[in-house]
Amino acid sequence: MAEHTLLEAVNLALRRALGDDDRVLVFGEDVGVGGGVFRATQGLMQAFGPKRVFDTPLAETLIAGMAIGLAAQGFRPVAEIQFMGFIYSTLDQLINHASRLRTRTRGRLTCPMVLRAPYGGGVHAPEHHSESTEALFAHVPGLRVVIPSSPKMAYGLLLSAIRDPDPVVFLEPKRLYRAAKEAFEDDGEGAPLDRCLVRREGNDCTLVSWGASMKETLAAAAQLAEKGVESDVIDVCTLKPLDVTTIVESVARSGRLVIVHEAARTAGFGAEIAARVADVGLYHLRAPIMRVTGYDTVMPLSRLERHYMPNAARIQAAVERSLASD
Amino acid sequence: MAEHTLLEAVNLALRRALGDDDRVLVFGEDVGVGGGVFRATQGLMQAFGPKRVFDTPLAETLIAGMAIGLAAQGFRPVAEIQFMGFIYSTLDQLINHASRLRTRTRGRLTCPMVLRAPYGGGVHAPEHHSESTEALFAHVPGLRVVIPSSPKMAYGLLLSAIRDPDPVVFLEPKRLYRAAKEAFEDDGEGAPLDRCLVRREGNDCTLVSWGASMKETLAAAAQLAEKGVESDVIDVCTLKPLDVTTIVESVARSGRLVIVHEAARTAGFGAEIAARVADVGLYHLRAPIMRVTGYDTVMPLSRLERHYMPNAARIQAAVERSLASD
Amino acid sequence: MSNLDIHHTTLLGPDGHPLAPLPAEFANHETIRDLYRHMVLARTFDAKAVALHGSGRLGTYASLLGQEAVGVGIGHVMRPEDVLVPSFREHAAQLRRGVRPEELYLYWGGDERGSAFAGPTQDFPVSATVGGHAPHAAGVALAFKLRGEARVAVCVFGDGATSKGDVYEAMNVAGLWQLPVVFIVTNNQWALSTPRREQTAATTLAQKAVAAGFEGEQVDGNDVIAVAKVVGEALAHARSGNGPRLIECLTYRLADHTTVDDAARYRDESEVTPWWEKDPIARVRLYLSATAGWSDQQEKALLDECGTLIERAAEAYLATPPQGPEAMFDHLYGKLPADLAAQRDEVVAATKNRADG
Amino acid sequence: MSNLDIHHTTLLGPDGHPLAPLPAEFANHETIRDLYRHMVLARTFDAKAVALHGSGRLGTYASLLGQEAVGVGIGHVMRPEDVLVPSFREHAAQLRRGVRPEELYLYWGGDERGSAFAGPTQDFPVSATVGGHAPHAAGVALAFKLRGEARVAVCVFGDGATSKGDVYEAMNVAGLWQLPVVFIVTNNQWALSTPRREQTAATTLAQKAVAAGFEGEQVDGNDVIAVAKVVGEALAHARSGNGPRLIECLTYRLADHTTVDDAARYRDESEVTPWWEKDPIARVRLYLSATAGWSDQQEKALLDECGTLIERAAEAYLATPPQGPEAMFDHLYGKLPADLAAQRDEVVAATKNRADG
Ligand SMILES: Cc1ncc(C[n+]2csc(CCOP(=O)(O)OP(=O)(O)O)c2C)c(N)n1
Ligand SMILES: Cc1ncc(C[n+]2csc(CCOP(=O)(O)OP(=O)(O)O)c2C)c(N)n1
Ligand SMILES: [Mg+2]
Ligand SMILES: [Mg+2]
Repeated sequence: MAEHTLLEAVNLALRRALGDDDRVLVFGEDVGVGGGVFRATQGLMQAFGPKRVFDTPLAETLIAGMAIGLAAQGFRPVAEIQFMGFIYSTLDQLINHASRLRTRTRGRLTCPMVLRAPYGGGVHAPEHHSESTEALFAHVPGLRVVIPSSPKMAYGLLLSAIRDPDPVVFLEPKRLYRAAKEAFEDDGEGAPLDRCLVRREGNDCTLVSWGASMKETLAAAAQLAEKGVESDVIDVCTLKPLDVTTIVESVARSGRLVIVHEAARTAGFGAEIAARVADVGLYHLRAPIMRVTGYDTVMPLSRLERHYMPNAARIQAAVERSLASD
Repeated sequence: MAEHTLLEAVNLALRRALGDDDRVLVFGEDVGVGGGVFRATQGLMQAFGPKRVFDTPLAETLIAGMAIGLAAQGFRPVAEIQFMGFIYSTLDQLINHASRLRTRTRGRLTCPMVLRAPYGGGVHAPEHHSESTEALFAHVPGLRVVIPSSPKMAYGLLLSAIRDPDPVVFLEPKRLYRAAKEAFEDDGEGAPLDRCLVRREGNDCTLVSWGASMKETLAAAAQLAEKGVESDVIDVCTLKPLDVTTIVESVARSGRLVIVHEAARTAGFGAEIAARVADVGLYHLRAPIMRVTGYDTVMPLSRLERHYMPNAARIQAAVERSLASD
Repeated sequence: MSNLDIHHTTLLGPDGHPLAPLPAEFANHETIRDLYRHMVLARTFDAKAVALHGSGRLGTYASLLGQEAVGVGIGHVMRPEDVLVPSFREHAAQLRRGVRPEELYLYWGGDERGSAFAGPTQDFPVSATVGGHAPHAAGVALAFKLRGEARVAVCVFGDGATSKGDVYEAMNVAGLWQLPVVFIVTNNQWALSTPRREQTAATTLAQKAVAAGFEGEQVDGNDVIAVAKVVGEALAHARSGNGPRLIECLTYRLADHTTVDDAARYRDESEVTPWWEKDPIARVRLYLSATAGWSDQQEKALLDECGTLIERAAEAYLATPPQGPEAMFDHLYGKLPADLAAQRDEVVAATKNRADG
Repeated sequence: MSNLDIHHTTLLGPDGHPLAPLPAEFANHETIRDLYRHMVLARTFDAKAVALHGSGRLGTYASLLGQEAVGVGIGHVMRPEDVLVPSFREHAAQLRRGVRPEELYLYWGGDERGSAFAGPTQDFPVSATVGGHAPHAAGVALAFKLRGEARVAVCVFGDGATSKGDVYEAMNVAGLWQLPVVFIVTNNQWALSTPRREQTAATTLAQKAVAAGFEGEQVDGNDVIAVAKVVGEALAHARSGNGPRLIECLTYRLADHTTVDDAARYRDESEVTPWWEKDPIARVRLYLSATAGWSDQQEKALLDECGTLIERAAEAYLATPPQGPEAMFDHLYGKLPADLAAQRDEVVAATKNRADG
């Protein structure tokens, strides 16, 4: 079984989807000859030709809107936005059109499209290239929001996203693109789009995170384990729909919840998880729900970005505060 | 002291701001001769001339972006987006530019602009004219998000928003535009942009809402009072920054929190309030935090919209469930 | 750059006299009667919609009074397999394409089922967001091109929409890839309260195509024959792989912007009156009277027929029971996620309570 | 529409020979030497930036190699009170406007203070979002117009940016209101890996202005004198209230897209080589040698001067201690909201812990 990086996993999944299903199209800025700024689409145009994999003009609203037209016509567009910082001009198309084409037409027209974008900080990228704004998309009824944090998950989740009959925003943590390799079979197996993944088990605390900050969360859990504190580490994977059951079951055992994300805290997706647990899981809680997140500031340029992002030390400190409360 | 509707209050505040400060400009689609689709800017062009109050081409991205240029040049643009459903194409400008011009230039350039938009359902408006997506803006560092729910508040908050040195998204609950009159002095007095307003007092439960759903929330509180249940009703007013202190103080007394908003539930701003209370106020809670909200569906067209929006009965039922838990 | 040369077409003058011999395909009376009938039907539909709104039985409605020729002309030359991607004021084109009047009433009456067209099943629903649909049309056209189908997407929007960046982006890509799409501007001189001259300094809206590298032209939008001819040529051009065109139809919004607007606030009646003299329906009636002996009796029969058809549609609309509130969830996703099933139950319970209470 | 006539200007040929007598204001050697000096300075700045990145001391950087004439030409004719609204590759214009090289290094080195220009205090920071700055320029120009100031906003963007709707919207309003703004396309033939021909079917980018109702023209973007002349005329035109212009500067990106790009993946070296023969700097040196006896000694002195200046700037940059992490909050709002003060304390505490630990 070969080992792959998360980036290679994305490429493999796209390749598999293109090969399996003629309706799949891959397009965006510089995804063709260029193979994508991160090389996620490397070689695909060469393999499947410029009718299946192609560059668009530099126009994000168009990319999203054109995907809607293609999807309504039965294609399975997988469009790339080069960086999440440039995705905002697609929001009108996502909110007003993609997410509701099925609803508006009572299923007469549907919108099976995927919008991929790398997101998150930590790679010393230029201005506007490091943000995490997944919460915006998670608020939009009719969308799915999927974020992998490991190569195998990226492969399986992306395949499922492409096969899903509805619009999916698929966010790729660019810091993890080449961070680690994982062995998995390129077998075309999709992963469920509605289930959290338990990445580590322990009864003392529940740690919940996704995407870019999973690495720090797992590191914190490992460091805590050395001190005898065993944590469940739950990878949310699909923010929308949210599998709250897995989270609440864990909190029922641990009584403690620490949520970690790189995005700004206020109205970040951690708030939704906290709110659900404070409703259906309140009586399990033995300590306040803590959030370890980016601050409510503009993501700083690269010199300060490490101070912005949650790290293992901040996560550990939160768990320790949680354990100290009762 | 004259009585005014919320709509008139907006008009009065704009008029006052235009009169007080030459730097204030009012523009948007159809705000000039047309006086705005709801008549919020009625008479302003006539009073202040077409250099101060003017129509733009039909282009929302432009409206927001042009406001940034004007603001950086020392003007105080107050731009109107005709309906919130058409605000999404301004998000790129708001997130990538308006909210961070000050940060990016270390205060060399600033962005004292206001983006006004009517929002919310309940007026049987056409498609795309009834949404509530305030949470999207509340997630953006560097912005302020302000939502009045009474004429007097609209007047004071809008004046403060215009005078504020930073970008403010000012959302007007269109269902309340003409719903009620309130007496207040047109005295140019601003209201604080960082404080919740307690609209009713009671120790049995804390009800928190804002804008469009305040009316139902107050109605529910009144009905509950007839049954002997006395509630604090807190009007958030400024979602960003959030005055969590007032909310937590109330929950400390009542032990119960019911949050009401018209927006879709998941990742709505109610989640943030719940999350904060589940952190700093957890030990006060005697019952799960409940959210009475719009559903995570596309806002239905007018025939079904009343089923979508929170009403007094649903709010009451939530309070009763809260009281029944312990 | 100064000698920009935008072609303009009028075939039938306001007085019903052809300005030149009509093209062969319009030289037979059958065709003209058909165009006439659809314009009368659209106007009847429109008047009824306004009336329904007036009596509180329809939501806010955007009247197409005076613009019937644009939609009927388009619908006449489109093939069933083409796809219409319309703005919110193109009822005439929709009706001509086979959308049922009761479906349109349902939509404007606030019921999603109105966009579940039984007729042209691949046509897009109206775009209530100005211009947001233009990129969809590019996508649809790209689908046709990729599959090698001889089909065309037709995207219709207003003069106001030409100020929007998404419309520009869609036109640009259509030019670049020579997509089979025809862009049609219904220039009715107003975008709500904003007159055409306050949208752009471009002398014509047709020349917006220059930025996208293809041809634009103008047509008398109150001349259904001219519209049909010019749009028909653009369709043929696009269908045979020669790429997009932009057609500016010069017409006038005789009505208020919508049924909740009062145009008297911002425009003078004196501007409106002359446009009544260019009425797209009257000129065809004059032509038919003069050339085909169209009689008062035939006229009455047609009005009756359309009236009956529209009354029936209105009745069917009014008799349609609303969807149950759980319908909010019915077509949200292909398969409803688990946490939404719970919300669905909430809605059902809340409704039961209400019904019980 | 076929006879669209886009004006093109070259004054100084690639071999350094004027193609016609130079306009009066460029007939003196002082001016040409000044233009030359600023181009050499820009190239020196650029090479150092690339080197700093190479040694891990600067972030991802967008080189302007080959495009020096555009920025220097613009900067030369702008007045101090005008406002530059640049893209991310207009270092030459920024430097010529008085932004200090160490400020630019700071910015590209990941420090916000780099955009707190001491020089042109009203100029905009670079726009890392392609095209997003065009509406700002319209706003700035509107501010000038409303105040009756004889100032001009200059908005510079790339060929790729011309595909974006926000750029179109800004041009459209500028034409409509005759705003004092000059739009400049640095057409360097590439947008990352996408060649100019894959952005649009428009024969020229200058003709994008037709959609907005004003004039566009082309200029040899490797001819600093031509750029200065044509932009200068546009500035004068705008300054006297005659509205905007669009100027397409034809040049070439000799470098990779950025220091993390490898252009060899998508473009052939054989395309690049001929453009070296059109080097904007070489042609002015040839001109100065031929007409003003520019000597090797003068050349060396200039290179030394620029080298020293840039070395000092780099040293100043490298010696700048980072802001404290709490700086994230320093300019977030005019007055920091209470709940953010708590977050600020968190950051400070977390840093202390780290320092202690
Ligand atoms: C993006 C967007 N902005 C604003 C509106 C509000 N609005 C509805 S129709 C209209 C005017 C449209 O004018 P035009 O494009 O000429 O079409 P017409 O109404 O004349 O058919 C406006 C501003 C909208 N629906 N969508
Ligand atoms: C809105 C937006 N989309 C995508 C990007 C990523 N990106 C950065 S530069 C670039 C190409 C820009 O090309 P052009 O406008 O010609 O400018 P040049 O790089 O040639 O100076 C792209 C796609 C971006 N920065 N902003
Ligand atoms: Mg119009
Ligand atoms: Mg370029």
